Amino acid sequence: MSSVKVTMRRTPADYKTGSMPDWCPACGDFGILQALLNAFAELNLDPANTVLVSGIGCSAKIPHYLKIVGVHTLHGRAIPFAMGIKLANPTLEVIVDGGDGDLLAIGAGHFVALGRRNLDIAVIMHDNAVYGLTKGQAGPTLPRGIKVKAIPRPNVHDAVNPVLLALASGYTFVARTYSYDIKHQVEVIKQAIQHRGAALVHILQPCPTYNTFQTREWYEQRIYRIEEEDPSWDPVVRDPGDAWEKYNRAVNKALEFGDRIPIGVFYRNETVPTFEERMAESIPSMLKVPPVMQPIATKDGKPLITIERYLPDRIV
Amino acid sequence: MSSVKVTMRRTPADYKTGSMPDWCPACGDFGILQALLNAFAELNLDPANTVLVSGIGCSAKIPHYLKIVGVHTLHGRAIPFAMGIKLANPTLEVIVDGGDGDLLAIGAGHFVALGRRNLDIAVIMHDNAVYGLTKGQAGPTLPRGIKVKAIPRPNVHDAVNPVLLALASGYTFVARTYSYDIKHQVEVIKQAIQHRGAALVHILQPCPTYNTFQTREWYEQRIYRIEEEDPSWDPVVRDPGDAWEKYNRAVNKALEFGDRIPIGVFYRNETVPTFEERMAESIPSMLKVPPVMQPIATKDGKPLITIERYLPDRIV
Amino acid sequence: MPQRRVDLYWLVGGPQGRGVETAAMVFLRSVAAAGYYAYGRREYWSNIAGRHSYFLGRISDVPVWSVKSKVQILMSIDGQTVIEHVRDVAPGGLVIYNKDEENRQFESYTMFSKKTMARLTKHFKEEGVETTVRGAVELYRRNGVRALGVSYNELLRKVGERIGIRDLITLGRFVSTLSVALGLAALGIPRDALRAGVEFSLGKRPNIVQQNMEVVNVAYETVENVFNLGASNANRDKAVLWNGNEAVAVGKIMGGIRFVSFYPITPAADEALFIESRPSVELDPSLEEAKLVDRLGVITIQAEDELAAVNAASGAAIAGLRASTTTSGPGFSLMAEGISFMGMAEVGVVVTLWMRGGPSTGLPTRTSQADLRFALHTGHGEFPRIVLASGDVEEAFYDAIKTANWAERYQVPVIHLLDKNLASSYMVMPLPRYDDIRIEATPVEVHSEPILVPRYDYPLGGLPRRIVFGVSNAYIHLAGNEHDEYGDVDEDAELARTMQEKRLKKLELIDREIPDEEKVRVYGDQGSDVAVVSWGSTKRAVLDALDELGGNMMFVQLRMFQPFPTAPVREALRKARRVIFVENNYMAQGASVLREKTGIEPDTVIVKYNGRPFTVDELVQLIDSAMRTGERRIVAYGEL
Amino acid sequence: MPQRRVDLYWLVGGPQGRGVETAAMVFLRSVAAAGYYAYGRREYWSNIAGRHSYFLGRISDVPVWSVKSKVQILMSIDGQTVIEHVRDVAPGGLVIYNKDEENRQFESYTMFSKKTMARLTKHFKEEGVETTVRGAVELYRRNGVRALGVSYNELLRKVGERIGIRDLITLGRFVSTLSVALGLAALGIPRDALRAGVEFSLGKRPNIVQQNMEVVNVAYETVENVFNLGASNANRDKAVLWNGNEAVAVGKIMGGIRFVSFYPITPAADEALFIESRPSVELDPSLEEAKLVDRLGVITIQAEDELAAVNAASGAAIAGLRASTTTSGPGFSLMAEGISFMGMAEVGVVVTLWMRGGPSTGLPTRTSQADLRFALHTGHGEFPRIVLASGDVEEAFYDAIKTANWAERYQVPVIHLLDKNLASSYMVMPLPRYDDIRIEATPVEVHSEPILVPRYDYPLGGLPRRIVFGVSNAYIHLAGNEHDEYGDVDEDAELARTMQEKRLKKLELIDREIPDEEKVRVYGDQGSDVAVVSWGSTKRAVLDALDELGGNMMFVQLRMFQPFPTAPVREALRKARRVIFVENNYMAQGASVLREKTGIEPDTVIVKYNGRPFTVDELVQLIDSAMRTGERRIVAYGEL
Ligand SMILES: Cc1ncc(C[n+]2csc(CCOP(=O)(O)OP(=O)(O)O)c2C)c(N)n1
Ligand SMILES: Cc1ncc(C[n+]2csc(CCOP(=O)(O)OP(=O)(O)O)c2C)c(N)n1
Ligand code: SF4
Ligand code: SF4
Ligand SMILES: [Mg+2]
Ligand SMILES: [Mg+2]
Repeated sequence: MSSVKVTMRRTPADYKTGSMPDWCPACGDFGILQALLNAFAELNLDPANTVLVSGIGCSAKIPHYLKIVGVHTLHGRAIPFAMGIKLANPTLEVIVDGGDGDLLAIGAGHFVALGRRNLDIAVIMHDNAVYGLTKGQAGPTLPRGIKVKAIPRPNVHDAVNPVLLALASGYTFVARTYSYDIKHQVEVIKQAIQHRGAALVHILQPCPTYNTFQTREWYEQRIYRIEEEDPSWDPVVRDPGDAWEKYNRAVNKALEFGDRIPIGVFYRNETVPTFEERMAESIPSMLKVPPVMQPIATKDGKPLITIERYLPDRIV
Repeated sequence: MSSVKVTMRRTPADYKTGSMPDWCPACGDFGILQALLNAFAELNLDPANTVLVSGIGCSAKIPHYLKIVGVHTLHGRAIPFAMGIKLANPTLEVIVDGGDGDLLAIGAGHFVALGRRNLDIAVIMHDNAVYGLTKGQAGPTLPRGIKVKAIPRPNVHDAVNPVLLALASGYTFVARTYSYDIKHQVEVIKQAIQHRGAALVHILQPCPTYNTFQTREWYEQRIYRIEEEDPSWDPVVRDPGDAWEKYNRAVNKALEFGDRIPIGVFYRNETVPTFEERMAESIPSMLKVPPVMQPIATKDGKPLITIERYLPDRIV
Repeated sequence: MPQRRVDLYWLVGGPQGRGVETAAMVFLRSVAAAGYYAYGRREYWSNIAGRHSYFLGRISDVPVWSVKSKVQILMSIDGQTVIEHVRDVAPGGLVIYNKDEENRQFESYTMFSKKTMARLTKHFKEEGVETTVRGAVELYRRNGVRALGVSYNELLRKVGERIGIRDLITLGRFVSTLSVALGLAALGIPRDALRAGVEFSLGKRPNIVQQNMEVVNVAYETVENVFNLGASNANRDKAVLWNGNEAVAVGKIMGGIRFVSFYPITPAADEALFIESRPSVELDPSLEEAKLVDRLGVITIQAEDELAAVNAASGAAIAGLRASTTTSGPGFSLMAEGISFMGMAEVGVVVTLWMRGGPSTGLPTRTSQADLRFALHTGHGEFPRIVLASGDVEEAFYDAIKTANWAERYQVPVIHLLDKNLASSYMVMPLPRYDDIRIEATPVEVHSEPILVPRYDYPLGGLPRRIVFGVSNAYIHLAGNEHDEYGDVDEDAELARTMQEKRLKKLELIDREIPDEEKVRVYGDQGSDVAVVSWGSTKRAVLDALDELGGNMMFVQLRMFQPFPTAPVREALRKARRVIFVENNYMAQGASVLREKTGIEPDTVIVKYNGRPFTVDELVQLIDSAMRTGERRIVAYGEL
Repeated sequence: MPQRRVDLYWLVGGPQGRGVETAAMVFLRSVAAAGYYAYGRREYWSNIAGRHSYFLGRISDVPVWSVKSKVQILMSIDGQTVIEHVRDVAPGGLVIYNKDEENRQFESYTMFSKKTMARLTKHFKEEGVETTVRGAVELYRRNGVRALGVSYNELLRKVGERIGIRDLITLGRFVSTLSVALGLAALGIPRDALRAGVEFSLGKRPNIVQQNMEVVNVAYETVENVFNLGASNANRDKAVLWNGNEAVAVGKIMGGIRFVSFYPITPAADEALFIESRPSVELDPSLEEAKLVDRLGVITIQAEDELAAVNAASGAAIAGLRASTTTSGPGFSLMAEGISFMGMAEVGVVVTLWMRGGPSTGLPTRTSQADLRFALHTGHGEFPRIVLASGDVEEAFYDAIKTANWAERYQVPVIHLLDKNLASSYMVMPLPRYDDIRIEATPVEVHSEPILVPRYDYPLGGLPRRIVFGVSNAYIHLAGNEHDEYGDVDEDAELARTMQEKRLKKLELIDREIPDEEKVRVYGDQGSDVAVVSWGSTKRAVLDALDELGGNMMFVQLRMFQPFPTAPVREALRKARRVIFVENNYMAQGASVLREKTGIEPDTVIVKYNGRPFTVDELVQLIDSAMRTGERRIVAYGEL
C-alpha cells in the first residue's frame, strides 16, 4: 500500500476526536472503535492521508470519533465513494466502515463489484445482524426464523454469509473477527489495511439493544480461532499456483457458520493485480503522480491540450 | 409449484407471438427462446397464468416473442417486479429472464436477496458476458484482461461466477446450460420452473456480434455435462440432513470454470420453505385464497374492517 | 362541540431510550381516559439511546392538533431536559424536576449537542447563573415559572418499599412513569385514569400494572393538584389514539391495499411495521365476504433496498393487487426510476412519502416540507401522476383510502405527501365516519378462454384496461419502453406521439373526476381580505393561529398539486387583497407552484427550515408581522 | 463568412449494423474534405442489427446544424429505406436505390415497425400503388423526385472483378461505401475527397482503402454529376468533425476533468467510451507542466450501476479531483440520492444528462427535452445546484469546460443538460478559440502540519474551503447528515437553519458571479415585436427558421435554469408583444419555468414529443401559424 510519512509515533489517543460516541451502553461498536484506534496507532497512519468512508447506520457514525479524514456518506454507497477517493489519489489509505444492512442489503451490488475490482481498500463490516439505527429490523445476516426484540414476526429471510460472499466476489483478503476481542481485531484490521487489494474484515458485533439472539454469550460459545484449531492453517497465497487450492480451502472454511464460528484470516492473495494497477495499464501516469496532483491547466489557466494534438484524425 | 389447468396440449408454436425477434443473426438468444417455447409446451403452461418478467437488454426483449403474460421492466429490476407479482398471486408461474449485466451488475443486490428469500420463481440468465444492447461493453462475467470487439481496452474487472454467487446467496436450484443446446436447456429450464423455490438457470449465451472471445467454438471446446463425467452425480437434496454435503459438493463444482466448464444441475433442495410459505406463517389466508382474489370491500364499497375491530386497544 | 374549557400545553423529556416514549404514552392515554382530547408530538435525535428527546403536546375538550412554543407543564426525566427547555415554560407554568441532579453541570450530559450546549452556556452566563440544573431552575423562577424539585431517588425508594424492590438501578425503570405521574397529579387528572395509561404503554400484566400504580400513588401523595383539571365533562364520543404512521397504515388496509413494501427508514418504517405486526385481519363473520376468507392478509415486505421496494409494489399492482410502498426522502430518491416506469407502463401504486429534514441524510428524525417539487417532478420523462398532501392525521387517514382508489382506477403513481410532523405525532382522533368511506373497485376484465388482450388499447381520454393476473384469463404484454396497444415495443413516431397523448390525457380525466374539495379547501370566509395559503401538516397550526388572530382572514389549504386545481384556487383567492403563504421549507416551494400554476404571487412567504414545525404562537406573531410590515419573506426560528 | 452558395439536405439509410454509420461517416468526411461544412443526425432503433436506421443531414459553405424534413438526395442501402422515406425527398430531388430489391414486399423486411408499415400500407393503397419498393419508386416519381435505380449486385460484381473478389456475400461489405459513393458522385463531389472519407471511417490499411476506392470508381462511372457541387470555394479554416458526445468528452478533458464514471446507457455512454479509448493525453513537451507528467491521465470507470457511478464521481470530487458522471434519463433517476448528497456535503460534480425519449426506458435512441423539471428538482431536500442547457455542439463543448470550473468553485452539483439530438449528431465545427478558454482553478488550502480543518467554516454568502486529500495536509470530516462547521453531525435547530442558509446562499453568489450572457442569450433585435423562446438543442432550428421567416423577430435562448436569470429574461422579453415558446416535450416545461420565475406567460407553446427533433421547415410553418392564429398550443408531428 501507500507509503506512510513517519514523522512521529502516534498513540491511540492521538486519533481520538472530542466527539463522544452516542452508541448505546455496551454496544459492540465501541470495541471496533477501540480496535481502529489501536490499529491506526500501531501502523502510525498519517491522519491527513487516511480516509475512512462510512455509509449510514450506528456503525457509520464512526468517522466522527476518529481524527483522520472522515467521509460519512449514504446508506449502502460507501464503497463507490471510497472508489472515487482511492482512484483520485491512490497513495491514500482508504477504509470503509459499514453495517451489515449497509454493505449486504442495500449495498450488496457494490460489495460484489468491489471484489471484481480488487481495489486496494479495506472494508470493515460491523455485523450486528440488525438495522440498528432504524430501530432493530432484521439485517441480512440474521438467521431465518429468529425473532429478535423489535421485529414483529420471526425473520423470513435467510442469512447471507459475508465471508462466503466476499470470496465468491473476488476479495483477495477475507477475515472474520469479533468486536469484544480488541487484540484479535487489531491484528486482523492491520493486515487488512496493509493488504494490497480488496479486503473484507467481517466483525461479529453484538447489538445489546436489538439483537437479543446473537448476544455476547451466544457468540462466545461458538467462536474459535482457525489457527488455534488447525495450527497448519496458512491462508496466504505466496505463489499464483497456490491460489486455487487456498481459495478452495477458504471457501470450505467459510461454509462453517453455525454451532461453531471460525474467526481469523480465511484467505489472502496479493498475486492479483489491484484495480489501480489495472487502470494504470492504460493510464501510466496515474501511479507516478496521483491524479489529484496532476496539472489541469497552464499557470495562466489555459488548456493543456488542443484538439489538434488530442484528435488529429478529426481535423478536417 | 402451482397447479396447471390442463385444457389441451399446447405445442411450442402455440406460445409464439407474431413479433419477429430483432436479435442479430445467430444470436444465442434464439436458442433460449426456442428452449422456452419447448419447455412451456412440454409443461403445457397456461399462458394466462405464466408470467415472464424481464429487465432491459437484448435478452430482455424475449417476452414480446412469447404468448404468455410478459412484463418488460427496468434494467436490473426484474426480480423485485417478479416478487411483487408472485406474492400477489402465488398460483402463477413466474419466470425472470435477464442478461448478465441486468442480473449481476446493476441487479446484483436483488439477485442476492432472491436467494435469501427462496421465492418460488425461476431466473433464466442469458450470459453473453457483454452488454449487448448498449453495444458491447464488458459484462460482469467477462474474464479480466480480455478485450472483446467493442471495448477500447482489456477488461479491468474480474468475472463473477453466477453459479457460485447463486449458491452463496441461497438459491435452492442452481444449474448451468448452453444456449445452442436446446435439448439440455429444455430439461434444465423445465426442472427450474417445476422447482419449488428460487431457481437459477445460468445459460452460456454466445453473442456473435460483440463477444468475440467466448464464441460458440470457445464454449464447445470447454463444456461438459456433469453427470456424463460423473454418473454418480446427484444434486438433489432429499433429506435436510443431506443438504450440507450436497451444498458443499455443489460449491466445489461451481468453482470449476475455465478450461473445463460443467453444465447441468449443481444443486436442488426442496426442503427449504419458500418465501410464500414463510409469509403464510403470519398470513395464513395467502396460500388459500391468492391475495388478488381476496375481497377489498363489501359489495357496496364499504370497508371490511373497522378500527374497533382491528385496533380495539387504541380506542379511548 | 363543547366550549374549550381546558386548553393546556405540556412537555415531557428525557434521554432517548430511557422511557420518554413510555412516559408520553402513559400521559396521553391517561388524559384520554379522563375524557380529554389530546395531542403529542415526538422530537428526537437520530440516535438509539442517550440523546435528548421529548414530547410536546396539548390537551383540550375538543380535538386538537397543534402546539405552542411555551407549555404550562414540563415533566422531566433528567436534568438535561430541565436545561434544554429553560425558555419553553410559560410564566405561571410548572416545571417538575429531579432534585438529585441539581448540581449537575452541562458537560456531565455527554450527549448534549455541542451547539445547543454552547448557546445555552452563553445564555446562562449572560443571565449570570451557573451552568447547572440549579442554574436552570433559577432561570425558570425568574421567568415566573414554578419549579417543583423532588428527589426521584427518594420517591423511587418509597415505591420500592411498597413493592419490595430495594435496588435503585432496578427501580430506575419506573422513572418514566414517575415523571408523568407527578405531572398528572399536578394537573389533577383523576388517579384511576392513570391505570389506562399504564396498561396502554406497559401492558396489562398485573404485576407490572400494580407496581406502576404504586409509582402513581407515590406521585399523587407527593404533588398537590395545582391545575385542577379533573375529568373532562365534555362527554366525548369514542375516539382512537394513534399517530400519523398508524392512521395511514389503517387507512391503507381499509382502502383495500394488500401489499406494502418498504426498506426501513425514519419516519416511514413505523407505518409498515405497524401493519407487519398485525398482518392478518379477522373479518366480521357476519359479512358476506367472510365466507370466502375469514382473515384478510396484508403482505408487508422488508425489501433489500428502496429500488426493490418500489418495483415490488409495482409488480403487485401489475398483477392486480392494491399496492403501496412507503418511504422518506432518501428512499424516495431511489424510487424515481420505478415511478417513471409506472408512468410509462401505466401502473397504479400509492407511494407514501413521509418528508423529513434534508437534503441527503439531513435531519432524519426532524420534519420538513421540502420534497414537494421533487415529488411533482420525480422520474425522467413526462407522465401523469397524482400528488396529494394531507393536512393532519385525520385527513391522512381518509386520504390513504382515496389514494388507494385512485391508484387502481387511473393506473398512475399516486404520491401521498406527509411528513415527520404527522408521522410521529399522536392524537386522540374522533372515530371515522365509516359511512363516508367508499372503496371504489375498478371493474376487472375477465375472459372465458385464455386470450391475448391489448392492455393499452383504450380511447384518448379514457383509462387502460384492468387485468388481474390469474383472474382475467388474459395474457398481456406490458413495457417500460414505448409500446403499441399490445404493450409491444415500437418506435414509430406517430405511435410515440399518440401513446404519449393517451397517457398524459389521463391527467385531464383525473382532474375532471376528482371533486374540487379534494384538491383545495377553504376555511373561513371566501370573501376575506387576507388569505393565508399553505399545504400539508401546517394546517392545524395555521387554523389555530387564524382563530387567535380573528379578523377578516381565510385559510386556503392546497391539497392536490398534480393535477393542480388552477381554476378553483384562482377562484378561492380572487377577492384576497393579501396572500400570505406559510410552509416548512426554505425555497417556498408551494408558493412557487402557486405562481407557476395560477400566476398568483404571494405578498409574503413565511418559511421555516430548521427541522421543526411551526407553533401556533409563532404563526400568530409572524402573520401579524406580515400584515403590518408587508415583508416579502419571513423566516421562523422557533426551536421546539 | 462567405455567402451560402451550397445548401443541400441529404439522407442515407439502411438496416442498423449493415453499414449505415460507416456510410454516413464516409459521406461527411468526404464533403468535409471537399471544403464544406456539414451536419448529420443519426436516427436509429434500440436494436443492434436489422432495424431501419438513417442519417439526415445538410452540407453548406457555412457551419450548419439543422435539417429540413425534405432532402435533396436520398441514398439507400436497402429497399426499406426507399419505402420508409417515400415522403421525405423534395421535388426535384434524387433517390438512389437498389434495383435488385424493386420487387420486395413490405413484409419481406422482417424488422419493419408494425405501426410504420401499417401507415405506409394505407398510404400506398390510397395512392393506388403496390406495397413494394417499386411502388415507392412510383410515388417518388409522382412527387417529382428523380429515382435512380441501379443494380447494387451488378456494381459490386464489377468492383469484385477489379479487386479479385467473386463471392457476392463478401462483396456485400462494400454496399455502404457504394451507397454514398453513388450519392457523392451525383452531387459532384471531387472523387479524391472520398479517399479521406474512406480512410476516416474504415481506417488507413492500404488494402481496404484501395478496395473501397474501387467501389468509388465504379460509382463515379455509374452515376452522372447531377448537382455539380464541386469543391467548396469557401476556403474555410481548419475544423473538427465530431458529434456532441465527443465534443463534450474533449471539453471535459480540456476543462480539467480527470474522472468520468458511467454505466453504459444510450446516448451517454459514447461520451465516456470516447475518453476510455484515449485515456492518456500526451502533453506538448514544451509546456512547463510536461515536466511533472508527460501524459495526463483521465480515469473512466464503468461502474456496476448509476448509483455507483454518481457516488464514485462524488468520491473523486471529495478527494479534490475534477470529476464528472454521464448518463441519460433512467440513470439520472438513479442518481437523485447522490445528487442530494452533493448538495448537503457540498461536493462539486458535473452530472451530464443526455436526455432521450421517456418516461422509463421509453425511446432509448430518440431525442427529447423532457427532463428539465426533473433536473431542476431532482433529489430530496433543498440545496443549491447549477442547471445549464447547451444549444448546440459548439456550445456543448465550451459549456463542458465552464461547468467543470463551476463545479469545483461552488462545490455544488452542476447538471449539464444535453440530448440525444446533440449526442449523435455530427458536425464540422470551426476549431475552438483556445484563447477564450479559461480553466479557473480554485485555490487549495495547504497546511504545513496535519491539522483538523473545519471544511464548512465559511462565511454566509461565501464558499466552502477547498481541501485536496493527500495535498492539503488537513483532516476533515464530511457528512450527508446535517453537520456543524467541522462536518460533525448535530441536530441543533439554530445550526440546522444557519447551515441551510449558508448552502442556499451560494445560489445568490453563483448568480452574481456568472455573467448574464452565460444564462440567457438574445439573437436578433432586442426590440423585436415577436420573441421566440427556447432552450437546448432546438437552438439552430429556431435560428434557421427565424432567418427564413424574416421580419421583426428575436430568439431568446434560455441556458441557465438554476439559478434562473429572472431579471435578464424579463428585460429581454420586456418589449415583446408576442412570446412563442418552442420545446421538445409535451408539458412545455421550459415555458412553465419561465412562468414560475418571471410571470411571463407565452402566447403560444409549440411542442413536439414523438422522439424526433424539430426541423427548420416545420418551425417556419408552425411559428407562422402561431402568429396568424394565436393558438395557445401547437403540436409538431414531423417524423424524420
Ligand atoms: C436510502 C436509505 N434508506 C434507508 C435509510 C435508513 N437507514 C438508516 S440506518 C439504516 C440501517 C442501518 O443498519 P446497518 O447498516 O446494519 O447499520 P447499523 O445501524 O446496524 O450499524 C437504514 C435502513 C437511509 N438512511 N437511506
Ligand atoms: C438504469 C439503466 N441504466 C442503463 C441502461 C442501459 N442499458 C440498456 S441494456 C443494458 C445492458 C444490457 O446488458 P445485459 O443485461 O447483459 O443484456 P444483453 O443486452 O447482453 O442481453 C444497459 C446498460 C438502462 N436501460 N437503464
Ligand atoms: S442500536 Fe445496537 S448497534 Fe446501534 S448503538 Fe445501540 S447497541 Fe449499538
Ligand atoms: S448484440 Fe449480441 S446478444 Fe444482442 S442481439 Fe446481437 S448477438 Fe444477440
Ligand atoms: Mg447492522
Ligand atoms: Mg449481457
